[in-house]
Amino acid sequence: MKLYPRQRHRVLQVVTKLLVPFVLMVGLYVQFHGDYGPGGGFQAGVIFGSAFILYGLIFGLQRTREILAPRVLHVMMSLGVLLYAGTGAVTMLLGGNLLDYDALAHDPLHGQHWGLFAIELGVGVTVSAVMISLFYNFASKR
Amino acid sequence: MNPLWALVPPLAVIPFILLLGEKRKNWREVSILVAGVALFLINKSIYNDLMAGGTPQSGEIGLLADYTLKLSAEPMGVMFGLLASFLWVVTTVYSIGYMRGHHEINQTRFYTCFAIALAAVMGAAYADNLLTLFVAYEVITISTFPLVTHAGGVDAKKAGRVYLGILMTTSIGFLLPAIVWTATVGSSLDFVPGGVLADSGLSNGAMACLLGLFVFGIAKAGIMPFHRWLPAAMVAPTPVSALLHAVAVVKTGVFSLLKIVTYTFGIDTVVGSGAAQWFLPVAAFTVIVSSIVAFTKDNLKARLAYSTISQLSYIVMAALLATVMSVSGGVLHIVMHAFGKITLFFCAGAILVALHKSEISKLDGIGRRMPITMGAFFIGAVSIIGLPPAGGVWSKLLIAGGSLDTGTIIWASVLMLSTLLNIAYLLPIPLRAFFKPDPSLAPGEKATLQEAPPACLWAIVLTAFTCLLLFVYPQPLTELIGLIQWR
Amino acid sequence: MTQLIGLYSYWVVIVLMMAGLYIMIARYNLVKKVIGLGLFQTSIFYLYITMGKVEGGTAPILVEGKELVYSNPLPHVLILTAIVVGVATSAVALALIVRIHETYGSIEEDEIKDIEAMEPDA
Amino acid sequence: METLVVAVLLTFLVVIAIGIIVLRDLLGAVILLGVYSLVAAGAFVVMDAVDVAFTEAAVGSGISTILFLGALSFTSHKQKPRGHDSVAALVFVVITGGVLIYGTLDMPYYGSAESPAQTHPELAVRFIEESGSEVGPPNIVTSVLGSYRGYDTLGETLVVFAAGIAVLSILGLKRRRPEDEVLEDAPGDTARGASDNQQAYKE
Amino acid sequence: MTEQLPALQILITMLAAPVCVLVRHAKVSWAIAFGANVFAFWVAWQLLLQVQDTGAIRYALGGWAAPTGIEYYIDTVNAAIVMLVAGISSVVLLYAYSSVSKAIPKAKHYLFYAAWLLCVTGLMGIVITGDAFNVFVFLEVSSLATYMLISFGDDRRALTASFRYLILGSVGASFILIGIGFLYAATGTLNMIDLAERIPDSQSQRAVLVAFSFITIGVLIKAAVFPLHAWLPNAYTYAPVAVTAFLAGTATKVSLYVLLRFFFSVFGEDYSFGQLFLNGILLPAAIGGFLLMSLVAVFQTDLRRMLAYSSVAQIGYIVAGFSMASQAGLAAGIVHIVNHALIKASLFMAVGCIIYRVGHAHIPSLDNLFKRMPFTCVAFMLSGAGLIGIPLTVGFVSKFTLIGAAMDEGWWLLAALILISSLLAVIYIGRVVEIMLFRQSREGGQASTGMAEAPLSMLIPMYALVIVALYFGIYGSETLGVANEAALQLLGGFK
Repeated sequence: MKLYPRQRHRVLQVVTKLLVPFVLMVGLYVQFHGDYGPGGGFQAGVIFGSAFILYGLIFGLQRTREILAPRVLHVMMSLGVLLYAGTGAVTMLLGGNLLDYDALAHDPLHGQHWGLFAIELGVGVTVSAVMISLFYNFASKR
Repeated sequence: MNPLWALVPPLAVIPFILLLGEKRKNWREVSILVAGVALFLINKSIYNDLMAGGTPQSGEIGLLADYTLKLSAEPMGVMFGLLASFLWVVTTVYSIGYMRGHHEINQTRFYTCFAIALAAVMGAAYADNLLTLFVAYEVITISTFPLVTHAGGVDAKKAGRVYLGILMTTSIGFLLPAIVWTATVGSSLDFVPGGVLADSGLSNGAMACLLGLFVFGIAKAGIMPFHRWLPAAMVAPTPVSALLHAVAVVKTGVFSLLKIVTYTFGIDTVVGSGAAQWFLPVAAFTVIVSSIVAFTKDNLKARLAYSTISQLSYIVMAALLATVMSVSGGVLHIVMHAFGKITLFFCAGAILVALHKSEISKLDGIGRRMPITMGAFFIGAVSIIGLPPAGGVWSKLLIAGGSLDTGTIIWASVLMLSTLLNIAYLLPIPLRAFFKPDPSLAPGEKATLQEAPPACLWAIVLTAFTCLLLFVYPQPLTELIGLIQWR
Repeated sequence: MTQLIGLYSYWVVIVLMMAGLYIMIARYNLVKKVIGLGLFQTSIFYLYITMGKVEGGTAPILVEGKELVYSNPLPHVLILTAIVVGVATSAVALALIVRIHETYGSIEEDEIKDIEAMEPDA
Repeated sequence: METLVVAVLLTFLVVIAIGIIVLRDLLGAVILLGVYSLVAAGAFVVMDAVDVAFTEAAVGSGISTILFLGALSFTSHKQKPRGHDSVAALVFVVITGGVLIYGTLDMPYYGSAESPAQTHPELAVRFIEESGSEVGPPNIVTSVLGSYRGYDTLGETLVVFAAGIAVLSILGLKRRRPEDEVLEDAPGDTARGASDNQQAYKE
Repeated sequence: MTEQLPALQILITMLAAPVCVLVRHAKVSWAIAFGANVFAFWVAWQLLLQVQDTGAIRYALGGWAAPTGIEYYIDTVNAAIVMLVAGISSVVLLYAYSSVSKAIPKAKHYLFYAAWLLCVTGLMGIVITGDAFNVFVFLEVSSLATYMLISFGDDRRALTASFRYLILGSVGASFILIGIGFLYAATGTLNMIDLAERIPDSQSQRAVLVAFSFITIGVLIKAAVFPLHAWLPNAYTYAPVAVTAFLAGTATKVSLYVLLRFFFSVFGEDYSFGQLFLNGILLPAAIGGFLLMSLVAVFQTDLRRMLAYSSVAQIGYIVAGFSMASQAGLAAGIVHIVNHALIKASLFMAVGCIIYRVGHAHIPSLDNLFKRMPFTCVAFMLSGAGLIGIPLTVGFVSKFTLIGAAMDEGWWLLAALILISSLLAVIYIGRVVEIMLFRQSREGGQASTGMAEAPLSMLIPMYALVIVALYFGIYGSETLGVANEAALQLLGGFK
């Protein structure tokens, strides 16, 4: 993607700097509030990713990469999947079927809670990492 | 003895052939000879078992859900097995002389394929059911392909195409569906006395179609119009031609046909349904026409090839006539023709090695240079023609006698006519060799003895002698044939 | 008439789906094809959501103490998955397009075919 | 009222779809696709699918538009005037659509509460009535997504992961030379960039 | 432990994929991928034994009993197919180690193996699931991984091949999605067993019919059944050869399995073949496939493309078996799924060996190759014989059963056409073999430079498959037995 960081706009930069933390906050909110309202790991991942994409669009790929190296993204996207599938493995080790969260705690409801928390986190991590990685890949190609 | 043992010597010798290779060819050939003798002894022991009233058979392998691979010995198979194993030894002896005398290349590959083909022939001989027979039949086709294309030139490639093309097309296009059809309508594919199709409920027309699929599907039997592969295969080295035309390939074809008529259809079914009436004329046509074509060929091997086609159709006719006598004659003719024809091919090869001649018109007067060879040629020719004192007379008589059982003399007269043609195209060759003057010699000059290598000679003498022996002492064979259960 | 009203939305959605499919088949431009794919898939999502809707229902988020009619949550779940699949496919397709443009210098299918026809067998 | 809103939104969608077909400017088509997603998301809200609407808005009009724009920035913006009056394609599409419409003729009507999908005791009904006590979260979609059909979501995560590494392998992972890094911040010099890419490809 | 086997089947390869991305090391990720695959193969084997012992297994994912949750449903049919997928994948992975190291830049190896694992996971996921929507999800997992694997090809045409496959594959997947949607609207459920129960009573039979046709067309595209095979030849030709060997052995086979599952288990034989007269569509597709595509294969000059067309033709045989809807026909189709997978994978592996040494697979330039690469050529010939259907090869087992089944049905013409297309196989395989054996008369052929075989690490896995194929060619009853059992189960519906 062609970026024109040298022609950056001071107003945009300031606004972005102000905006990004809020977007990240929203992402976290969606991630952990998905139980109650709309949203969940996937949407949170997208929002989280879009914060970095926004930053990248305004400040250039180079600076974004310094903040979040591609290497880290690869680790993140793998860890997300591992977290999700690993949760399934743990439930199996604890005597349940694959992804049977009841096995995670004595009280099935608690088990379900923990299970959902873990897998939503896994989804969120993978999705945000992949989204940012997609952006990097498309943007770094010229 | 378990007939499975018959597969062991030819297969077991392959690693030896490959390991010993070109560098230690003497040892390689010794190992082949040892295997050949062992194979013959195994067949002999199976023969003894059978004569003692046993039914030697192997275990089975489940190739297809209801159909298995299984070997068992019955008289026809034992006869074929004995024949093939005996001639393997002889051919090996001969080819040792020939291949070296002719400086052939890739002898290791040659002997390997030869051994595989032999194993497959044993499989065909002792096949307990159609499926096993088909498997062996196809393996023979493929393992002899490199033998045909041995020379590797453009001609060899072309011949290989024709060879594989016709044999594969017919076997996949006709034989395979015939077998599947048999499996569908008959209760099994097993060879049982009296046949499995006897009460299959097939109409006469369908029976004729099925028989036709078999007759044309087994192109190895050389019936026209699927005979072209045989002359094409002439480009192969002579031991191969001998093997192809006397033992392995063609005999597997007619042998299969005889077995199918006897044990799948049952001779009564063939006669009763009238199915054979459609194909007897084709066989008769082949007998006559190929004899005439043979007459026109100047190349010795080509003439012998067309002669083979004609002789094979005798056996096809014998099978289609489907009387006890004719089928017995057909079985016997497998042996008689084998010894006669292999003698002739050996002689042709010997002439090629010794004098580098392959055209009949150039053979004038060579009888004085190669008296033993040409003498043997004469005996072989006599046997093929079916005259005393060679074995060929017995089988021809039986077939002719069987044909009279059908109430018409057409088929017998076809045989007679072809005998006349046989005389016309075979006998002039030895006569020429002995009585015409040698054009390469100045008048009055004495011909020097220029025989083929001794290994070749031994083989020739042995087979020619057997032709004579079989005239005076055919009893072991007739006894064996007497054991066949017809119904 | 009831049928017309009851099925109207299905039919429109089907027309939309076919518009997407048509773009995928008839357009030679590779990007346009992917756009068509997006249109096609989004319309399929719409079809599913239409199936889940219950007249007078509310979003399937439980409200304590009230007896509400909820729309069917299952199609929503399925479509959440399908949306993700859709964007993943588009991303891979676009990445391929970028590389195709880079190596062929074109993103028109017929031009690429012409170029390929000139190349020898691999 | 809801039905009316949906009908209006659907009409919008049709207009936009026609626009996408007709428009030869790819940039415009991409933007229209984004708008299409957004309108669809609006309709999803009306049809009670808030989660889907949320996602569609974020993904359909957000992420995928960015991806399209990214891809377009390397390629031409114009679709060449070809591949238009494809009668065969039209016939195929019309038949397919006709078959689909035929299939809808005996489908449960829009909004019907009695349809099999709404009344299946083990699925829709159970999710609505039991998920609160069986799984917990008030958002039923979360319960179904995470727990009842958690395995599907695992597959979905795998798809995302697969797309991530696929794009990585197709576009990225080149050995970059130092001057590339410098170029990164320079205003796009397409000619040079293209030749660089050629070289990179050869590597 | 044994009751958790179905989950392990998927989980191990699934976990291995991200681990590969984490370690980022070519050799280590290869080892991980290989280990995971072998483990999956072992699990599949255990599952097959267990299924044959105790009957179908149902495994509730998340502990939610179907139809509320998603379940695995494993009977002989899919246990056998999973075993095939895992087995072929393991062997080809072993082979891929050398083959790929030459064809793909080293930095990308870990991505390659991760994609491979994802693809295997997706394929196995499709096969063992008992949930219709889940089929779609895992179909996409495997598809995305496949697009990626194809794009690894070193020819630039790999990119367009991958893209074309992506477009067609997405259309297919979307059709499946539409079909599942209609099924859901008509029945309210997604579980296959539940669907099978509810479809006959559904008020929306038209919707069911449309669902049926859309799922069928979608899967036919994925299975590359003629005339929906357009994506396959290029994809197989330009993908890295190891990938092609893997895909040819597994991907289309899995789609064919899905076809079986929907035709016979979900919709039921009575519906698919009784009411709808499905063989009216399947049979022409099958015949057109095996006749026309064999004919096209005869005229190809690239070995990979020739084999690709031959694949479409062989798929035609399989579909022909299905279209009989009899036990014998189904068994013939199923056994040919396995047999063709073995043959084609080993053939493509042989081609890979040739490309490894010669650098191309242009048929006319392979003259006298036998001198240089005898072992590869022998493997090629043995597998080629299987393609033709020569006795003692697996191809014979399937062809015999198929023709027998056709005759049982009284479909004489079909039997005849199958035979004709086998003869075409003789021509296209024979042509290659002849060129390998003989030196061309023209100038500029291969100089006869001693032996130059492919590395052992490629030969051994190739021969492993060849030997397995030979074994099942001789002991065909073993595969046929399983296939017969599977056919009976399919015809019996869900028990």
